[in-house]
Amino acid sequence: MAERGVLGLFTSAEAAASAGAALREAGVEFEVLTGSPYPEGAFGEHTPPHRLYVFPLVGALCGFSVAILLTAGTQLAYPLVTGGKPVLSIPPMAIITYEGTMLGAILFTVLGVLFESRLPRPLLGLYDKRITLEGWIGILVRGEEGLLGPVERILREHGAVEIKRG
Amino acid sequence: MSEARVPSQPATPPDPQPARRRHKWTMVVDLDRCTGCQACVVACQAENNIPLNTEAIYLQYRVIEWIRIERYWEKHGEEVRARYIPLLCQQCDNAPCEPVCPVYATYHNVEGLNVQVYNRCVGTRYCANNCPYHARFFNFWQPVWPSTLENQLNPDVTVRWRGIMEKCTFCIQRIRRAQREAAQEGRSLQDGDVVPACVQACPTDALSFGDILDPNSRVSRLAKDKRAYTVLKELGTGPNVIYLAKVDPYAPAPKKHDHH
Amino acid sequence: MHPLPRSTTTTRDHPVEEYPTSPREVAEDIVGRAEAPWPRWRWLVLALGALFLLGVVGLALRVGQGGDHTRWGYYAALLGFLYTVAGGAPIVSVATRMAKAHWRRPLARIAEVYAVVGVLTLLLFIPLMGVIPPAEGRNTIWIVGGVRQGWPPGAPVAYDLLTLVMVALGGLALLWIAAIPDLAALRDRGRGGLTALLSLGWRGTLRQWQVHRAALGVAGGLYFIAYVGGCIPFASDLVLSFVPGWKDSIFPAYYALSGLQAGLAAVVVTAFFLRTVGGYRRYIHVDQFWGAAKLLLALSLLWAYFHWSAFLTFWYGRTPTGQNLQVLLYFGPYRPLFIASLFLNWLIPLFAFLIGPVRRSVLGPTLVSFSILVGALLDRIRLHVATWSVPDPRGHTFEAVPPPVPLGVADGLLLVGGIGGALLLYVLALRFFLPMSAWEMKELTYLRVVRPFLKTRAVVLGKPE
Amino acid sequence: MQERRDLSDRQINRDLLWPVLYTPLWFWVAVLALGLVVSAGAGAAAWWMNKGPGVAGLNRPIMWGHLIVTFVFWVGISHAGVMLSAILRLTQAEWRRPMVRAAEVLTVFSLATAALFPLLHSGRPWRTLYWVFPYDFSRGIWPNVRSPLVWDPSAIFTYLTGSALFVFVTLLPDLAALRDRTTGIPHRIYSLLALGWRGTPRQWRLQALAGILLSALILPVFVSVHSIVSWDFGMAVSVEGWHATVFAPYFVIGAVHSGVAAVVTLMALMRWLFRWEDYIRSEHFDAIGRLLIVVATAWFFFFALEFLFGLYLREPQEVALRQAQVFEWPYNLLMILFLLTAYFIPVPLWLFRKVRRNVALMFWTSVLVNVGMWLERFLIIVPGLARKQIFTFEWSVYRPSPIEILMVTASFALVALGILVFAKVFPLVPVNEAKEGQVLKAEIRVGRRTVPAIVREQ
Repeated sequence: MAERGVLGLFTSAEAAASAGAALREAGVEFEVLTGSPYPEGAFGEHTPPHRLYVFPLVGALCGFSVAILLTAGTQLAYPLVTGGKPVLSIPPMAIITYEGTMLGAILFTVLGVLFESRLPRPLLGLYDKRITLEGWIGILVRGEEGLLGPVERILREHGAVEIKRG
Repeated sequence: MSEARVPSQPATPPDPQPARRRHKWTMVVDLDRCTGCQACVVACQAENNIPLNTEAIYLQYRVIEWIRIERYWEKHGEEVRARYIPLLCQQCDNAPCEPVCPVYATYHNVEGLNVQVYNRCVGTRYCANNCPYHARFFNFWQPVWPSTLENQLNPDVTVRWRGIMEKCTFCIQRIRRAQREAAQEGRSLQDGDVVPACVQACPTDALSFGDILDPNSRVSRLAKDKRAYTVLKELGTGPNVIYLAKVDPYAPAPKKHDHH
Repeated sequence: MHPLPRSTTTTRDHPVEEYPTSPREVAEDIVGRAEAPWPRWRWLVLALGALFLLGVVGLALRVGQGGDHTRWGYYAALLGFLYTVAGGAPIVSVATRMAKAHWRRPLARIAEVYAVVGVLTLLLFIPLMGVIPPAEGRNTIWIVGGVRQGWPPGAPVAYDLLTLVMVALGGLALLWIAAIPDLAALRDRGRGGLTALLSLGWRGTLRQWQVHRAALGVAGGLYFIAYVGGCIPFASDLVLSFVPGWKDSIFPAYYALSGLQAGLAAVVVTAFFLRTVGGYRRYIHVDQFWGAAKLLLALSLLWAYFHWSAFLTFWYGRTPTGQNLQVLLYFGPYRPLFIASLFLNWLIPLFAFLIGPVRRSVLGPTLVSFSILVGALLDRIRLHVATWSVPDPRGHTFEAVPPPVPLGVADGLLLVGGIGGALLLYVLALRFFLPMSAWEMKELTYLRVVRPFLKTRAVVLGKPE
Repeated sequence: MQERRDLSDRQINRDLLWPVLYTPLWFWVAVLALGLVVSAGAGAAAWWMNKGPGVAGLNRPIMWGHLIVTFVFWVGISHAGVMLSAILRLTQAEWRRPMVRAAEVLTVFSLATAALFPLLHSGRPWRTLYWVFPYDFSRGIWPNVRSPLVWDPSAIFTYLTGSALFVFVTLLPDLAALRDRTTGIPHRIYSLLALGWRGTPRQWRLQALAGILLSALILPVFVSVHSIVSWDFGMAVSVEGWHATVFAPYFVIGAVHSGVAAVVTLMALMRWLFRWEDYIRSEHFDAIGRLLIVVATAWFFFFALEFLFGLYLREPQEVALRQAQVFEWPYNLLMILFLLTAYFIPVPLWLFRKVRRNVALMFWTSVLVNVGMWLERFLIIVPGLARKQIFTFEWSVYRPSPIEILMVTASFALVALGILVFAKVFPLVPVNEAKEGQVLKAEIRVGRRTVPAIVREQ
């Protein structure tokens, strides 16, 4: 097991929430594992800020420049006159550039989502299937042996049905 | 933006490549002389290796006639008159068929010709849809000739393959030959050096061909005729085939859609 | 159109202003202050009245100068501006009410009251009836109008008048139906006269509420159809058919859409003033501006999209008529107007609203809305003046681009006075109908609850079927 | 929303994952049948390539026929998909939950199918590579960006990539659920696909963000895609009835109309085949029915614009085209069928709450809509070409050949097969959405009545 930590499993959200609050008072950093999204801060946890909004902007810029180069370049590389239209026709370039921009934005957004949610993650680490299967809620604390003891006690006090050590 | 330079009188479109232009090939069709005899159609068929238009092909509406005689009826009071108009690729300056081709299989060359590149063509048939003159023809089937006719194929002209588009080229092979010969004799092209098959075959001399840039060529003179008009002018395609209206008490003034 | 969860914007801790929580607060706040909706509103009325008089002077001048339709372009532009903006605004309340969006509630009445301007547009059209050239030989949607002489009778102006009448009446009906419960509340506070009459002895029985809800839905739907459908003859007869050979099937849709955009913008600006000067801070929150901003962003994108569709088609087609059209509308004398409205109606809203904090603020959407309104006015001037300046609208092709028509004194006075008059009507109506839909706010007080959820607080929104 | 039931996570897993875990007999039967139809279509395509385009019913001037109609049709269907899910995600409509993924998957497969047709339809399909991709360095001749037929591939590629990635990202939590549920080799595969998802608040929050952000990014793409398809026709100045400025929005709204209807069809089938009555409830059909009324009417407005202004100049070719569409056999019959099926039968029915809440009726009306929308595309494309210009001598008629009909039929089978296989491998109803719906479900007491409500974050 890669990480040293303790995972407390709760059957009810209320219990997990109170446990989270208790840990917070104790000043212990913890992570919540759930099988479905809960409103932010439902367990008194705090989630670090993310930089997702940067990704689509960067992606859009990349896509835009690539598309401009491609459309302008291919028209000028072999200047064939068609239909009396200018060799460098702006409106068609605008259309393809638009698509390129959006493609870049989408690709980078997906990358950003994976990166910001720290995926892919080679090892699952401390985890329990019943989180997705039964809707149990896991509260995970990483740290040294000395810390984990009291944490485990807090978790049990607030009704953890099972404790996993790693 | 390039469109900002749109002239307010675009009936005569801007010449996209004036610097490199040496010729601007033009045909003049005098409808007053045309009898609808179809000699031009046959001559074109023979010259340009056009597949045989059998009865079956006709029934499939898949005839290939680079030049064809459009027949329509004009009704004037009681009497109804047959009218003919030979239609071929108008070699438009603003050809609608050119920009829609995704693979540059058709484009405008410096001599004002709308040329078709057979081995680029993938057969999207978009150009045919966008040709207002129905002047583009698609090889729905692999062209075949009876063995007796194989020797009559014109060696100067490509034999097309199924799945590609073709159309009148103003007999570009004859233009090139004339240019070669002129070059060999060390002179410049004169008016009348280039004679496309249809022009050559026309018994009533209704068709004439030449370089409109040469001010005293025959087509230049005819183009100044007051009967001169171009078909579907309102589309602004800028055709290089100029028609001279029929002289006829009933003939409508040369204006758009005189087909009624 | 519900606000997105907070986590989707970068403003993490935005001060939450609370809506009033009890129906009686609402009654006190809104119905209580009916007589003076906001401090010093009489002065506002007087100022607007003065502007309106200027407009009357302008009209007199315009009539005095005479001349054919080419002189009336700016007047037509004013008419088009008022018709689309004031006609589009009530749609805001219709659409959002149909979507059961809670954030609409404080804005609904603000939007609906704009319907009263319909009366002004109706009056403004009457002088034009003598100016608009007959349908003969022009392209019109009155299919036979161009072919057979003088048929259908009175085409086109009679039908445009009819359209305007329908829109005006439909709007007033919508406004009235929506306001009945509030009018009843005013009546109960002792306001007699027309208020008492229009409240139809409303008592608020369950049955009455059911009927009211259905009637509101029907009136909204009919008004929507009247406005959007009305844009077809309006745009065709007052813009398109003045340019021979201009065949532009998207134009009526564009006309209606840009009207919607400007209408929503007008609602936002009004809401801003009611919030700051009018003292409705507890009712008009960031929620409203946020929701409106998202709609405005979508509408601005559509605005550009419709423009582009038309532009590209003509650019690619390259017919002489199409190219002359583009010179007339985009690249010719009216180019500055086009560029301006391109920025004001598209680029500024787009890039401002791409930024989360701007979307989710009070000032941001207000400023953008203001730019949209200005842009809409310039756009209408460009369209109407340019098209009306074509001397002879008959024929099938558009050969020559006419010279631009300068803005005369009369035209300036007309624009100022017309808009001033519209605002005057609006302000007076606001006092009569209440600036806020009290009954909808009361409804909100029990459909929107803030509850603790585990360790956080959450809004619970009720969605009755 | 009265019929909402309380469901435990275990229950939800069991209900929504069973098609993945167990395979009913009918599945194999269906796959076999669809596979046969698809291979028949493939055979037809091969025949076309071998014998030449002559095997189609096309002629001069009707150079585009059934295959292009079907291309436009499937691109249209593909729009529902993501548009529906995007709009509903952006507006946080609670009733989106069961239908978003089905819609997105429908998008992916119909778009992929549509993309085949222009290539198969060309004269020399085996040479179309230098049309679609700018790769021809040797000759230095590139695709002609001035051609709408080059705008198409760029748009379709963007849209296909975008929506496929969209499906994958929103699939992650469900892949995790499958990973935990399965064993053996499937477990290995799902573990790989789930990328080690654990369900931390951060991951969930980014899920929500991804849903909204990607929707916001894909919506403009979706609008552009069908606009560009419409410009394949709108740019053709020579074809009366194609060269209309309204085409882009008209096609887009029509696409939404047909697409949303297709989603209804799909949802009804899912409800019946997978017995998901608890998840795809009549209230959902009610809501989407209301949406359909609005969309259909907006579409009809644009149709009216297109037709009305098609006759605006009253030029002979305009009149001839509209006469052909309305009065001449067989277009007159098709026109009547089209109007009835696309608007005048379904929309009045949807006005009734009872109809909207009746799954069977919604199913059949939505099928009708798509019959009508296919006819709409046909009536735009074919008569337009048959009456192209005023050269009456050249006007012709179009009869689809068996080959074309076979390929069109196969396209339907292909899309159905794709979705069926997807449903076998991944849950077609988002499991985590269903669970979240349970979490956020709330009620408000007003007097003696409880109003269904939902929790929103402050």
